[in-house]
Amino acid sequence: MTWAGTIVLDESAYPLSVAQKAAYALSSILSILISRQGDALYLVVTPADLQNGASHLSEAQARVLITRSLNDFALRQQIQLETSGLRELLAGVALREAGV
Amino acid sequence: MLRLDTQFDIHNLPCTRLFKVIAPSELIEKGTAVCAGDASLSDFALWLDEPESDYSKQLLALPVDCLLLPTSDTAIEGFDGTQLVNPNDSTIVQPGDVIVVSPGSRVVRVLYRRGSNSNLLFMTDRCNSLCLMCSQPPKDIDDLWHVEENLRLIDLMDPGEEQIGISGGEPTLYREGLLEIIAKAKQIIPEKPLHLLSNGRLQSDPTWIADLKAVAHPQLTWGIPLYADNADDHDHVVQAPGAFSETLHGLYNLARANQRIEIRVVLSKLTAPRLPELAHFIFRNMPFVQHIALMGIENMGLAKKHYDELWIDPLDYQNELNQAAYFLDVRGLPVSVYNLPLCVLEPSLYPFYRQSISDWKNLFIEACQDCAVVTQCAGFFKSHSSRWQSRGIHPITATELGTYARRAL
Amino acid sequence: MKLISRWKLLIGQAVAMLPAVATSMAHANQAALAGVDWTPQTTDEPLVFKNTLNSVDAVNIYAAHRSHSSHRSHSSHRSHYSGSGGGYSAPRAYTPPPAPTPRTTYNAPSSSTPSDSSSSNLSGSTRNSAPSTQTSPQRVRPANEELSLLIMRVQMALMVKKYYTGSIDGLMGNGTRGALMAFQMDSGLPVNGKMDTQTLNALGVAIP
Amino acid sequence: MFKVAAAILAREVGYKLLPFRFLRLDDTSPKNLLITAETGEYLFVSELQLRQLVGKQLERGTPLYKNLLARHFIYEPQRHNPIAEIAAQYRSRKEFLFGGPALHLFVVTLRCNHTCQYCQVSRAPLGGSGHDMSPEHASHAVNRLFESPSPVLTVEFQGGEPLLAFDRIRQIVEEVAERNEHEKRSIQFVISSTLHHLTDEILDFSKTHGIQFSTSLDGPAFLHNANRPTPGKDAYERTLKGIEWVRKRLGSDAASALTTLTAKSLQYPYAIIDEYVQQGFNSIALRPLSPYGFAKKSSQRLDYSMAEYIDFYKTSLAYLIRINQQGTYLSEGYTSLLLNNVLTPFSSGYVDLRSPVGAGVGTLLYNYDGDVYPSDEARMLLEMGEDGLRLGYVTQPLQELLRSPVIELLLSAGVAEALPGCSDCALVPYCGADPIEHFARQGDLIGHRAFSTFCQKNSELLTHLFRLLRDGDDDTQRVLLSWLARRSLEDLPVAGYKG
Repeated sequence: MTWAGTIVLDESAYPLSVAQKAAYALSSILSILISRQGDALYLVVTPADLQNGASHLSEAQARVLITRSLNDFALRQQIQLETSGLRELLAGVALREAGV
Repeated sequence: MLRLDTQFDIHNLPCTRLFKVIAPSELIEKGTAVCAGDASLSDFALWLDEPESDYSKQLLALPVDCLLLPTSDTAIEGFDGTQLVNPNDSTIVQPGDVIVVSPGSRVVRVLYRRGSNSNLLFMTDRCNSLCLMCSQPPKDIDDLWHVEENLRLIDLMDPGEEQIGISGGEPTLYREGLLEIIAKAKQIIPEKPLHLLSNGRLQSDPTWIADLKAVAHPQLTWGIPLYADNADDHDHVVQAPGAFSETLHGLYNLARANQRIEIRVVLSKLTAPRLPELAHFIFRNMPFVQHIALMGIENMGLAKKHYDELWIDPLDYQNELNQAAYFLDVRGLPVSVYNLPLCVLEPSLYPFYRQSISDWKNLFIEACQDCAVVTQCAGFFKSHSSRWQSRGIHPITATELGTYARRAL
Repeated sequence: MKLISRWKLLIGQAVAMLPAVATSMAHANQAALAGVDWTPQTTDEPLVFKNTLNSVDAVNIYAAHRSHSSHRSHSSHRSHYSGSGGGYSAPRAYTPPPAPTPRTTYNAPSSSTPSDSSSSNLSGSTRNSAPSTQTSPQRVRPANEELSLLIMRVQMALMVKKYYTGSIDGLMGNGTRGALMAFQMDSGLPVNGKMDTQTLNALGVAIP
Repeated sequence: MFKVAAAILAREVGYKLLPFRFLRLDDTSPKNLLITAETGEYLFVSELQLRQLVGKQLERGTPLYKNLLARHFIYEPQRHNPIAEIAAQYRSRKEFLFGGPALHLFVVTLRCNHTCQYCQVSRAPLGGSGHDMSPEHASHAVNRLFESPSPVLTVEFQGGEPLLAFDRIRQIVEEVAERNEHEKRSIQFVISSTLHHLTDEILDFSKTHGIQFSTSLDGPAFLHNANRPTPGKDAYERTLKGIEWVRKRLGSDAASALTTLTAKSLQYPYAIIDEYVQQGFNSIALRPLSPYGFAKKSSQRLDYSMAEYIDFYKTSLAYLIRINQQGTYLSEGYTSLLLNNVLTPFSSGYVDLRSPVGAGVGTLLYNYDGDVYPSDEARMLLEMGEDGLRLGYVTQPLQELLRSPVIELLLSAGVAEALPGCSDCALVPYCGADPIEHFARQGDLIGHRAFSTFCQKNSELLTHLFRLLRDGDDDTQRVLLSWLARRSLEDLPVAGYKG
């Protein structure tokens, strides 16, 4: 019982990187193909091939999951944008070669 | 409960002097070696408790600068140095002690008491913080002379392994003098552990690192107060904006200089609620500290003025204390609980309990008369008053004692 | 180990290496850092914490934490247990100070100004305005002063033992020497009138 | 002059974010989001709190606000710059980077008397020739060992069955001990052995040099003997006899054991744990089968899914916690390591939970034939017919070996913070990078996290522990802490602040 659904995203709200990360994170259960048309991202979603015949997600469940994942990665990107540079700086300071 | 000062009649004292009190028998036996450092006969106050004896009279020829006559009302003839006679309390000053006397005053202060574990090098009355619970509020005066006095005091101490405190005020305000004192202590009394109380703020200057490494005292511990895991709360307690940040930098610089560090937390209504979080902060950010002392508040000085802001019944923070102490203990950071009466303590905290209030400073109250553990209890500060008394104060029965003893295993 | 530079670079670039996602963060970096002084002081050597939980056997940590995919030794984990659950590792050795250092009530000597007192004859010398961090050298007492003090102590000891009634003057005169010889004779010591070790010991006069 | 106006203290101060990550624990707790800071500090928060945190809507002075400040999730630019503390935490967590390879594995022979189906190591028959390390190669390897700047070194002997080449062990230990007289490193010797070939001579020598023994005990006799066939079908009895002997001669701490889990083992969590209790061990290591060596080939019969292992682990952990609460001290080794990473700012040093990768950087393996590998696993891939993860030859200086393209390759896939799927994962401060396992399982050093058993295992185990730390009662916390601190449960009457 398979299905295919499409989710359309406004790229100003969900940049390509966010869509890609969500697709990556969900790839063990969902197969998501991303394409771009104008300012919109098209996510074509189908259930992933499951080896052990585990039950597939319904399309509705998948939409909930994808939406949540997209929002999470968007939030992560916001955190990263605000703190970008700090991570590199911290690593640089912390790992300074004190005589090593 | 022996005080550190009393009054004598003082004869013929030209200027402020430090004297090492010595009995003739000890002078025979040890000579100037009774002092850890450089000393001559002129530094001694000869203790003559039978001044009328022939023997005593013959000793007047000794070139000591001072006689101390604990049993006599009057000075004796035939000695032209300083004489201390007619003490108000003849038990305060004893042979072995180092005293200071000044012209125009009857006061004799004991700067060093033989055999005591709470001797102190007092550095200054000045301070750069103004802690809400400060037991002795700072004074904005020039008292650099303490440095010279302490350097001399080190020479006149007994050799031996008892701990010496260095305190103030804020001792690091006289940085050069402090370093000189630590260096001298290392040279003259290396066997005595030093315990130095400082707020750690000035050590945020990294040039301390090289200086402390150069001195390299083998047994120096810094006692640094930290009252919160965040700047707002800490700065409020010490009434100094920026203090938290400076103290953290100071702690790190001390660690870089390989110093031994003790964190000291005075327990109050301001510090108790986040005590577990503070313990967490210490473990995560400064696991290099050797010891964490969690201390009951002393109702002295400014603390009295800030009663409403500070007072919390110790019964009401036993849970936080328990959480903090075991958090640190499990993670290998040694903890002690000081300055609380045993009867208000959660029994599980007994392994961390120290009988901490120095003998000249503590007292027991009426409720303690029937208590089974008075001998193991820190009791109360001398300044204790009913306003600062926990509702949990009660005599511990022999049965209850069993509960504590089991915990102490 | 030049590898460290390489690791730093890699950790620093902790931006996901997803295909096609490598957006340049350079611009954002500067925006985020602007206005904040994050530049560490050059003297700030990074600290490394020592493990407080197993400082005793930290030596064997690598043996203990060997890859689980191969045989690995648990010995360091266990080195503080006895075989059947006896003694476990204790917390780091520490003897708490017996008491917090108390604060004495102390005031400046009342009748002299601080500067007077600091230049008083406490140590016989005036304090330098810029004190050095080195300790002042020990005063070297002339040998004759040492000797004089020793003689005084001997005179006092002889006086206590009723051999001497003269003055405590630190001079080895005939009176003192005679008292010494009498004491030596009574004590069964060689009678030489000298302050030798045997005699000083018998008098209870310790020499450093 | 010291008085501080309240207005100054209370001045408006804004906060900024520090790098952090979050993870949904997907459960019913009101605090079902785990947030972790760059150096491993963590907090549980609600969805709303996370939104407020990022949206700068947090109210100043609240407990949550102070917790976030103190744990370096946020900072106040005008109040305190926490970079020194964060840098110290960071450096402490990555301390293993500063020493060079510390773990040196010597494969002195491939010969073995066992014919274990799952054996991850290739082996040669007992009497086989040409499968022992030569004395020359051994001497070269000792030189490599001392070329590492690490002040702490572990020398581990492996096989095959290393005791079958005891002469080589003797040579290496003596050479190391002699050189260490001026090198003054802290060196620990370990022999990984079945203990079937112990002799008085071996034990005497081990006593002299403080050598420790690590053996395998897979459970009670029926499991152990099924997993580890020998001609006499007496592997269990002989190993137990060996353990007893080592304990008697070298002390009770000189022998440790770990468990290999086959599909059959997964049915007997209680029996395996009971066996360790009965044999007086204080630690057990419940490790899943590795994807290497022979184990990969016979996976049809022996292997199991990671999900099955994780179920087994949870059952075992619950049982272990129960028996610990009842007074028997037995910790699970991997759990203790994870707890160290979660609950302390210190590096566990454990090779598989390192980022950058532990292989090569922290470990070197000298094979019987003179080849040098970055890890045990890399050698097994070669024995399986894979090629290319060899660093070089034992005659090359260490610097040269560490400049090998293989090291470059491992590093490029060996920094978890930079790996896809890991870089956004809130568990990355506690986890590691294992490019060799990913290569073995997925044929690619980086691999895909969604299909990675390494990722599945560590993220599910860590999540399980985080839930226990959040929700577990005082007695559960006490057991976990007793493992972390290696202290008796009686020593911990109170768990203390949960953190």
